[in-house]
Amino acid sequence: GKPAEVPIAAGAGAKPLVKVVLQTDWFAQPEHGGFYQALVKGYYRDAGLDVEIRQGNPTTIPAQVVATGRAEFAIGRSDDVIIAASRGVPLMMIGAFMQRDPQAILFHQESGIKTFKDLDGRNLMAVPGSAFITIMENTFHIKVAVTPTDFGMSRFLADKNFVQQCFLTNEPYYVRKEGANIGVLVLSDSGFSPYRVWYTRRSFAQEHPEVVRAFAAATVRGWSEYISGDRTEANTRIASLNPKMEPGFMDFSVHAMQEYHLVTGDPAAGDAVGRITRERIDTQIRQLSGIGLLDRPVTADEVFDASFLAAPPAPR
Amino acid sequence: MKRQNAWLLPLATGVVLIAAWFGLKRLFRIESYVLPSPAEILAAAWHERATLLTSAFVTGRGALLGFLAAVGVGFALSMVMAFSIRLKQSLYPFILILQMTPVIILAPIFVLWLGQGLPSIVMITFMICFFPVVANTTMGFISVDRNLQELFVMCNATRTQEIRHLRVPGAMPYFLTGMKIAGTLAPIGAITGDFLAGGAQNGVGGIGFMTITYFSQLKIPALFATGLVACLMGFLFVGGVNYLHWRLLHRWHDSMVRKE
Amino acid sequence: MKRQNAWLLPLATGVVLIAAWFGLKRLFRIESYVLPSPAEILAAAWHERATLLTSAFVTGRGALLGFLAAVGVGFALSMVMAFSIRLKQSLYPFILILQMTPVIILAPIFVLWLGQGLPSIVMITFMICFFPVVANTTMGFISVDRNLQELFVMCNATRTQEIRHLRVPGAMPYFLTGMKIAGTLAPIGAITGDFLAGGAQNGVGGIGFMTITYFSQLKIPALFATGLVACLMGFLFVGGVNYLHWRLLHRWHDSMVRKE
Amino acid sequence: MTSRPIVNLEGVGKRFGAGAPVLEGIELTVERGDFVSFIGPSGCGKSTLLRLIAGLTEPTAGRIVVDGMTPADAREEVFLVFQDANLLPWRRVAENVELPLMLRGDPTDRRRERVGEMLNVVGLAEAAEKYPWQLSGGMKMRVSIARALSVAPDILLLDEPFGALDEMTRDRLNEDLLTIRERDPFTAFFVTHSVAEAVFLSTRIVVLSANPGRMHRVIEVPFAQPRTPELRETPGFLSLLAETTRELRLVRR
Amino acid sequence: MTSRPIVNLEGVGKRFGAGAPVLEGIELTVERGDFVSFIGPSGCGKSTLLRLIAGLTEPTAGRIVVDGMTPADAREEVFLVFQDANLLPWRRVAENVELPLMLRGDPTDRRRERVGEMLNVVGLAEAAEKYPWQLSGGMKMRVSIARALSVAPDILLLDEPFGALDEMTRDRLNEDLLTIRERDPFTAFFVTHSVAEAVFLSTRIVVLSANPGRMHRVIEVPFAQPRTPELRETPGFLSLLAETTRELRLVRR
Ligand SMILES: Nc1ncnc2c1ncn2[C@@H]1O[C@H](COP(=O)(O)OP(=O)(O)OP(=O)(O)O)[C@@H](O)[C@H]1O
Ligand SMILES: Nc1ncnc2c1ncn2[C@@H]1O[C@H](COP(=O)(O)OP(=O)(O)OP(=O)(O)O)[C@@H](O)[C@H]1O
Ligand SMILES: [Mg+2]
Ligand SMILES: [Mg+2]
Repeated sequence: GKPAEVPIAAGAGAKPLVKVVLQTDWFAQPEHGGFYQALVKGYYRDAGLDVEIRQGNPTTIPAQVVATGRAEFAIGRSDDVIIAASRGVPLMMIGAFMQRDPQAILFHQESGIKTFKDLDGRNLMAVPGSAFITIMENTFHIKVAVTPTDFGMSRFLADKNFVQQCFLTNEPYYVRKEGANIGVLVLSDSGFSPYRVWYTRRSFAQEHPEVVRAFAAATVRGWSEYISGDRTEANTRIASLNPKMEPGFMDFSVHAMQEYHLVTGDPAAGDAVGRITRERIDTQIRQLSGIGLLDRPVTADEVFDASFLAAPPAPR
Repeated sequence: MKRQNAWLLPLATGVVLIAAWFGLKRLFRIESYVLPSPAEILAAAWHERATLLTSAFVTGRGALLGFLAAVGVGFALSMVMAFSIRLKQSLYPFILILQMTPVIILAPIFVLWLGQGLPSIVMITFMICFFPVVANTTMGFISVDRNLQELFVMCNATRTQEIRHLRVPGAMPYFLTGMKIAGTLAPIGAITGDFLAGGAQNGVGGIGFMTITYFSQLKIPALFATGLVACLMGFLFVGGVNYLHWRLLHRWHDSMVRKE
Repeated sequence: MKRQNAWLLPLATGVVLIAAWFGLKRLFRIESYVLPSPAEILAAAWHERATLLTSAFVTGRGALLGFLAAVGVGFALSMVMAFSIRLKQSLYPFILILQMTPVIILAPIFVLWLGQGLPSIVMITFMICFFPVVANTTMGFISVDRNLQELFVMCNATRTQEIRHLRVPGAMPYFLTGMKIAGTLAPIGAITGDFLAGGAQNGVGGIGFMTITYFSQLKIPALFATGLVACLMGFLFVGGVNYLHWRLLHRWHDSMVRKE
Repeated sequence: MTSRPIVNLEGVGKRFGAGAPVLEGIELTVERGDFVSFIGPSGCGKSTLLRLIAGLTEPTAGRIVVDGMTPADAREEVFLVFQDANLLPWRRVAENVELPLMLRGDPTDRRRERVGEMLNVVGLAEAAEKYPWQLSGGMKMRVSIARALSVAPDILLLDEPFGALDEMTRDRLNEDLLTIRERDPFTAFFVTHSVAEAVFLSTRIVVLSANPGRMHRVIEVPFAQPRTPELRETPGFLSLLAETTRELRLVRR
Repeated sequence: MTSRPIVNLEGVGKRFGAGAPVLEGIELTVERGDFVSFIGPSGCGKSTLLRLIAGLTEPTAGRIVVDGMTPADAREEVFLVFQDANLLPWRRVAENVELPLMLRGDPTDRRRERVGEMLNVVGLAEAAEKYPWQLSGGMKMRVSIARALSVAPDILLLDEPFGALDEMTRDRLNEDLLTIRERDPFTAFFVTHSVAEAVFLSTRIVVLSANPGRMHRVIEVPFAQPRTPELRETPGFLSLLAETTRELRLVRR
């Protein structure tokens, strides 16, 4: 590639900022909190970056947006990046802002569901085509019938036997408020545990490694602080962007991220904010390939490069 | 105008458009995960043929039933409203409200009442298709020739007779146009129904289900292939309506009769 | 038929329907998170009035622009196709394909090319609205009275003159019907656009955005309030078209002229 | 004998909306079996008068009584041959003739028979299966006449029924009309531009003046019934023809 | 002088689709300035013949030459008064009359003037602002006549233009037609059911027989031009009238 024409130097205050766009996968929400923290606290600016966070919506395909150069970074699940890579979309994961995916399965206690096995033969409202469903079916030798998600909860409330996909950080808040006695099965316990990552297109990583590195450092700092420090400013920004974001709800979301260690993972097992391990990526590739979702074989090196991430902060 | 041109010309335009498609793709280096080439779409359609066929069947059933319901109920509603201006004034605003309320708001209610699957899908298809039929047929009913209306008054025709023998045949050109619009909307409606109220057995649901599946799996050529299937289905409906148009009007209506 | 009935009757029916609504809710013990009562919806609408007003403005703009584009481009396309049967045979199938491809498949492309927000929303609204205009106007153009057509031949009228002075005025009743359908679809189109290509600026999105938001917050009465806003918006469009219908046709067309 | 008049017009006037009056002060008492012709300049209100008697429009002044009822109530006894053929474009010739019989619920057999008979009278038996757009102007009017005759109404209103026909067809239909009248007697209101036709057919001729349409003169036609083609050659006929023509000339504006 | 005939029909025949022939073996040579009337029974093909000359339909046998061209090419010189008024329902009376002038691009002033003039001729100056549905049958036909006259074509085809008019209006329009012809000479093809009208106006009368329409006889009308109303009372006129009527009676099927 050609040499970087963008003047980059982390912390080079005098130089003009480098403009980058981060495409998210949904409207602004606490699940994006670390990025907003880095933004509002000026960590990106300090790193020489002028970051624009662009909100996604239900039909945004962030991978497309990044691959076609309309954004430099995007966020999503690691399995989606692997799948995209197998379809010829040249993406590169840089870091994981969530060690564990917040997706879970939501049910009423009255339904008698205790474990994944109890889902056998049930209807599950989820995003059709989600890899986790097939993998879960294979792992537990069960079969579920998928109903496309309508992003709502009315049907759940009206039917004690209704089972639906949820975000630990989201739906439980609302259905509890309506008095539902619910239970959740966390997906990362199902044997398939993707990361939530930020990624860029491979060529950008090659041509502007400094930008990628600078962005990674600021992002990790933002997330670390968001999850355990003072997040007021970031939350104010998020609330200003998305009218859904009421204080009570945001507190719930953050609390859920903390309770389930979504961002930090299990430090005892070596997890840390931002960290991606080859081992887990390899496992995911194997699992995805096992259910035939990969058009062509993918190697871990194609899809992630841990070298942009500074050494993770020592676990506290 | 020779008969064969009916096939040749769209074919020629099609070739031009597809060439332009390829050209654009090359020129702007549009990647296949954004806009696949026609060849890739066909290849994907072929590769997924088993799935697409099954889902086309599932969705086609919903589309057909919803279409028939829309045409039937729409026509009947228009007829009821043709009976009296009071009935019309009372009903029309509520028909408009039904049409104009986004279906996503009503879908959970349908699913709750009708259950998930076919009945709800048919209902959603119906909701999406029926208004063009009502709007057109109603316009046809009120556009009836005043002189012929006087003839029916002269014959002491009852309102029912007037509607049956004057307004219904007179409104046919309008009705058929509404039906054609409904025909193009029916597959879209059923696909929306798949989204909102469908389900899948063994990973295969309707076309709408497969659309989200391919979407979420970034199988873009296959995604476009579902569009192709939707179009083919729509063409069947439009073809059916065109045939009906010909059957019903070719003997007398200005849109068909070739005066020498 | 007295003038006041135009208001009284729908009002009366409305009261009946709302009573039935309350009754059903009571009878089947339908929870408000499935079907709220009209009172709850109005209360929610009032509570959220600031948000709804802003989002109605955002969506209304998209709906209006998309509607105008659909009417303009739809009419123009039909006119182009009226010029020659060859043109029509070449274009119509592709118009059908555009109409019948589910918009969700094309939406990502629009967003990619036009960017997120107004342009894409207008484009999506246009896609959803334009076909009824084309289908109706085209039918109007081919339904022209053959005798009048002969008059124009006799006058050595050019094709352009024939279209301008014979087909366009003759097709008005059809065109207006297509426009009315497009009018009811425009808010739905813009709301779909909000879903597929919209976003929130400074915390306020369009009606479609608020629909997803309320839906995902289980604020069901507020959800229905967005439906209410959509309906009100649609009524504005339909009212506009009805006024146009009256303006253009009341002097001569059978649908309006009251023969004594 | 003080038989009740079958049609009575008392000071009838008509204006459309806020326009100038079209008809004014029409006074007419018609007995059962009368054959009343209206002649007058184009646009003087003849068609409007027939439409008033048929109850297709309401007078804005005066009163119309038909067989003791309002025109609207009496419509079962009345049929109108419209000035335009007024055929349903989607029905074949025979089906168009059949329409009023079907609407009043006659059994299919009787209908078919009657339709065939009447198509014969107007000379269109061979065109029974054609659609209106395949007919000549005169043929369309003949279909319309056959339609009215098939109804056999008590009161037949004819609005220039023979205007689009050649003199021969016209004369024959004039005679057919009289023949039919002997079998099924009906009271006729007849608009025509042919004075000869009016004199030949009528028991009374009303000459209308224009702007607004007023009754200029009523001419009694004294010839005996039944009338035969030979009547046309008699001096009495010719002199009444001349007189009527003279009256008509007087009303030209 | 061997002037080229303005219209020449050579063995012209016409059938619609696979139906029986409507016209057969029509041979006619018409010089500039001729006034040719067609009379014949209803449905014999008179309107079809005019539509053939106007180039609105093609003959299925023979050849038609109009001013050395095909009828379609000669259309600029021709105008047709249709058997129905054929008015655009969304245009007012004056706008309907103006239509052909507007379509051929006459300047607005000239158009307005001409329209006013012709509406005066047909006696409809006061109805200029009305819509067709507000007119009586005869008024509609007069609008159609005014429209054709305003064009001032070289060849004017008239399909029963006066059928819906009373005798007085009709006679006056007959005379107006002759007056206009003296100012703007045109060749006329005229379909009528009034033999008197045909004899009064024509230089030649073609009597057609029916099923299929064939030329039964061509009667030359020898009266001098310009013709005056007094002609109607002359013995020569009356005897030609009688003769033509006789011929017409012969062709009744
Ligand atoms: N478009 C058509 N298709 C089929 N047949 C037709 C068509 N037009 C006319 N005919 C037939 O051709 C014959 C002649 O019609 P035409 O209108 O020329 O008669 P005409 O002499 O003008 O009669 P009239 O005096 O009643 O107007 C009729 O028998 C009619 O049925
Ligand atoms: N619906 C209407 N609205 C307004 N004016 C009308 C309407 N119908 C008829 N008129 C007017 O009423 C007058 C009489 O019309 P009518 O049709 O009765 O005349 P008519 O005597 O039958 O003439 P014709 O011999 O030409 O048929 C005309 O001046 C006409 O313009
Ligand atoms: Mg009249
Ligand atoms: Mg004719």
